[in-house]
Amino acid sequence: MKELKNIRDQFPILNQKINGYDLVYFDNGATSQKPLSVIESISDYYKQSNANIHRGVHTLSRTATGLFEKARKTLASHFNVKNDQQIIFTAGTTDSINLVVNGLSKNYLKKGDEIILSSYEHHSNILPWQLWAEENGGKLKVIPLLEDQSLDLSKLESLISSKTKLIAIAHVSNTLGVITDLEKVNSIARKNNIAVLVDGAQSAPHMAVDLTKLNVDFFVCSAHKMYGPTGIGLLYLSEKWLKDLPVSKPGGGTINTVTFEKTEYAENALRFEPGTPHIAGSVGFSAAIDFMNAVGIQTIFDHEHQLVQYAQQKMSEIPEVIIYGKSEHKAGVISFNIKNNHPFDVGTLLDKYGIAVRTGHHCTQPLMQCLNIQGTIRISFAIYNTKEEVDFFIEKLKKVITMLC
Amino acid sequence: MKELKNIRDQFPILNQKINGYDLVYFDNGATSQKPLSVIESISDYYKQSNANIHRGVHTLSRTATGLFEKARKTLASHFNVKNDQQIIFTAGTTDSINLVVNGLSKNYLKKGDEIILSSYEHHSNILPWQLWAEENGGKLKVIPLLEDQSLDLSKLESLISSKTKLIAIAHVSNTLGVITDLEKVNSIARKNNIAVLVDGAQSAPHMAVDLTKLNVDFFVCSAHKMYGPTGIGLLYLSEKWLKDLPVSKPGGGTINTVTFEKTEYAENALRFEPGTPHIAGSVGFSAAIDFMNAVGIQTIFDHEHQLVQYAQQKMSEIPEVIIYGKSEHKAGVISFNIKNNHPFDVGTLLDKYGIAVRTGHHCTQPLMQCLNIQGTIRISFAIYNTKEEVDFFIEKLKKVITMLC
Amino acid sequence: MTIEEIEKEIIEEFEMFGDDWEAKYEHLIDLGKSLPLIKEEFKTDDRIIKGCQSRVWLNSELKEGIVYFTADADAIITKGMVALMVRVLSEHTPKEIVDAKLNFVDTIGLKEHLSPTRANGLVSMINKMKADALSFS
Amino acid sequence: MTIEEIEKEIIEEFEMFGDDWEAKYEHLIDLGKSLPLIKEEFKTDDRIIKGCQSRVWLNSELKEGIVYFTADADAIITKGMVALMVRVLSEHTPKEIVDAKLNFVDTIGLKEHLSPTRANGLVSMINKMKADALSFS
Ligand SMILES: Cc1ncc(COP(=O)(O)O)c(C=O)c1O
Ligand SMILES: Cc1ncc(COP(=O)(O)O)c(C=O)c1O
Repeated sequence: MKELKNIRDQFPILNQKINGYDLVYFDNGATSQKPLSVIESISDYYKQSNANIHRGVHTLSRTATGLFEKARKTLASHFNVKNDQQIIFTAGTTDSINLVVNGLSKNYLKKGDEIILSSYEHHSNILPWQLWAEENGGKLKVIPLLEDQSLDLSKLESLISSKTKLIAIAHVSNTLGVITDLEKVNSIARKNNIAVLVDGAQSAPHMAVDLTKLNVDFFVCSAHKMYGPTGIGLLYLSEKWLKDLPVSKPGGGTINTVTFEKTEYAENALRFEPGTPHIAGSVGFSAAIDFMNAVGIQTIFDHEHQLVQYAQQKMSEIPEVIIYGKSEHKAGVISFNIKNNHPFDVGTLLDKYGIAVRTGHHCTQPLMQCLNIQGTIRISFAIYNTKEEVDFFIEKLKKVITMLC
Repeated sequence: MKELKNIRDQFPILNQKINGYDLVYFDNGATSQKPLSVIESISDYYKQSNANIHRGVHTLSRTATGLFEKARKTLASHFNVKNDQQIIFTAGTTDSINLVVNGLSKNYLKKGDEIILSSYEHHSNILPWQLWAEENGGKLKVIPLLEDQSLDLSKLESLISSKTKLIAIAHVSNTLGVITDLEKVNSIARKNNIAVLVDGAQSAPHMAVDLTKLNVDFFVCSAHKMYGPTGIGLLYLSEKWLKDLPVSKPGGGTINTVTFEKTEYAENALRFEPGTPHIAGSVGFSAAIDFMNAVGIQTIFDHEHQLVQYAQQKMSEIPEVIIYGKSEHKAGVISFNIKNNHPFDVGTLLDKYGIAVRTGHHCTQPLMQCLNIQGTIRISFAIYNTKEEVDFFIEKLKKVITMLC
Repeated sequence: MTIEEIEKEIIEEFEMFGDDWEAKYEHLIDLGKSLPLIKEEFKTDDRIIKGCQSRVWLNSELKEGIVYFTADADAIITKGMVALMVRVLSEHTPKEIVDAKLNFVDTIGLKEHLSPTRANGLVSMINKMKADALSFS
Repeated sequence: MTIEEIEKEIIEEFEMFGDDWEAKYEHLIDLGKSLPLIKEEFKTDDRIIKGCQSRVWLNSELKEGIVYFTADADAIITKGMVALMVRVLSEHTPKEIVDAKLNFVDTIGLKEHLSPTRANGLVSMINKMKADALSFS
């Protein structure tokens, strides 16, 4: 691992004061900051290589096409996917999920079919399924939580019926940090011949994901949470779905031939990438993956894990603090509340000390309803966060508690 | 207008050699180059202000939200739209059109309904309608071309039946540069109570567009063709459709409240912007609009118009050249062929001289079928192109013709 | 007292804290902790003003040409701000309320709470107070 | 001649032009202009190799252990390249064809035409030639 000091130097945004205090950025679950290598890969793209891709005969267009397709290869190899055409560029996790739902609703999902979700899904992995269900007489079922706010997978089999077509599940809960036992979910799904979509928005930034080993049908994530740019994400399709998923969002570039009467779609990833793609975004995404690998994914995971352990230990010594998601098996996220206080107040005061946290329902309102709370305060880590930042946070959290209580 | 030399200085990419020649970038219809102000607005965003937007209590998140909403206001004012909530950020023109089709197909478009397109539509404004028609028993009708390859709008009324629900039409043909008489189209549509979607991908970069005056239902365009970044575009909704268009792509951020049973969607633009938006893209788009306005939209139009007139004049003196789209009323595009030659060969050889042109069907295969050709060579201009570049192009075009013929 | 006089009073009250924002916020929190500003029976869903995160309840009444506001919020800092707003705007005529500039928020250094990108219901509350006043006039 | 010997011959042929790419392309165009390389009856849709822009037709036959290619293209530069490929690869054994490195394309300075991001059908053609050879072996 590069020295941490060294790593922080690569994130210019961290070097700023908020209300007179050094910025402590603990809102990485919402979006991570970007290293210089990513920022510069984008500027360089626009300064040297920008052109529209595919079908271009001129040099710049070939260069840009090459960069875009190289980004696809970088992602394929990062996630251990053999055929790079299984990697589709989208606008982000939410966009990817919608593309899957719209595609599946053409043939695969039928009236009366059932989808299983978990209690801690993000709205982006609920609403598209809910809309499908409402419009097509489908049904959503929900895997309940255990006492420690991890999923009660012992209930999964009993939720499955002959109508169950798909399990859509977060790899890591964005609110709790809890890691889903995907091996178990997937083996149950395989046995029952049910497709699995994994929402990797919160796993891909923090841990190694081997998609060949995982062997699920769909995997989605967003670059902006992985040290990469906004406006770009990934949809991984299994070999089967690369062939079988119908096009639901057509446009320029997705086709072999078009007449006003009839269209023949392309066979590869292109059929799912209509219009001019976010080329600069693909270049930045690729640079972000390179950054993560240069640091080492395991190093990132271990570092964040240590910060979580450390912070959670310190926080549990404060009597007013309630921590949610106490499972041992979790990624770099801690959600908590201060007894009898509104998360918004805590967040507002922490911001005064330059500490950026997220407060509210974190786009997981159904989870909030399960926990019977309005919201939480969430801190979430990235590779550039430090033990000293946690110490400062703990000190100020205590101060905030005296102010509020 | 700033001096042209001065303007070129703002586009670092133009200052490069291709195969030993100065780059002549005549592929602006595919995507334009980006001025430094746009490139730097994006880097600055990532270096100073990056955070996820909406609902954030911390300072950075407020800054980022402010930038995103300011971009929306910039676009609203640029297109003379009163309520900035009518401006929806999407991933681009193609994405915008798909959002409209998917929304309309929920209630507005019914089995047996008819959509009218023009002969020169881009695939992105054909395929989504075609897919809807195929799946829902709808029908597409096509406005034919006149001898001069402008639209035969005298036929429009006869295409309209009681089943006609929408006219989807390009403001400017990307292949021919021909400008559609939208006033005429729109007045016929209004009279018959038919909705109008205008594909402005090729008008917004070149001419002033007043959406209040235009008074259509939907208008779409892409930042990357307007000196802005990739991965972001615009969907304008009339006041009526801002209220009435159903959400077809839900996700985080689009809602007021969610339970597993039922969702209440937000009332404003947010309902159409699921997930984390392309925040950096919105900042760059806004900077691109500022650039265009600093130069002056009319200045851009006039400059490109002069280049078209000049180039067309010179080209018509070459006997082997066939020009398509001879209408007087056109924006900065010329499509042509060399008699008995494949466009690909011409493009390949021009590239050897550093001249970037586009060749092929330009995602308008049905138009190619109308014209009974395989493809064309297309040159398309931006504000930074010069008369000297046109001269160089003409000289090399003649050389290429001798090589090929 | 006129609206401007009350604003002046609040400005002086906050000036005592000088640059000490912690003290300022403690004061704001104390204001928020003062008894609920609205009758429990008025804390109904139709009186909620939805912000992104904290909820505000507002009740507006007109008696003999004078508007009376009572309000509450579930986040204490928002509630402190709400208390200030009620103190400033309540018991004035509709016209006075509609015309109020509310510059004091800026002066006492709490301006961020009035930014439309702030995740609370305060901006909506002020809009609602003015709209209600307008509807009475 | 072996594949490598033909490649060497082509390299020498192009070396004559030195750095003069215009002359090189004129030669390529001349090669392309030579008579159609495929019988008209073979120019059927199922023999088309689709590139993004220019179309290539390929016919492969095996006679007594030797593969014979004939081909055509609708763009003249592509056709010139196709002519070179046929000259190099035709009339060899399946194994020789599958093993061919085709380094000459690089050496004569036409490498860009073999880039997979190039908008022509040439890369697909070479893949098809090798696949057909493999299927014969
Ligand atoms: C007329 C027209 N419509 C639609 C598009 C598609 O735009 P985008 O690729 O940015 O989605 C284009 C761009 O090629 C165009 O020229
Ligand atoms: C678990 C999870 N799923 C989905 C999303 C949505 O991702 P995006 O906003 O990038 O589309 C998020 C991000 O907030 C998330 O944490």
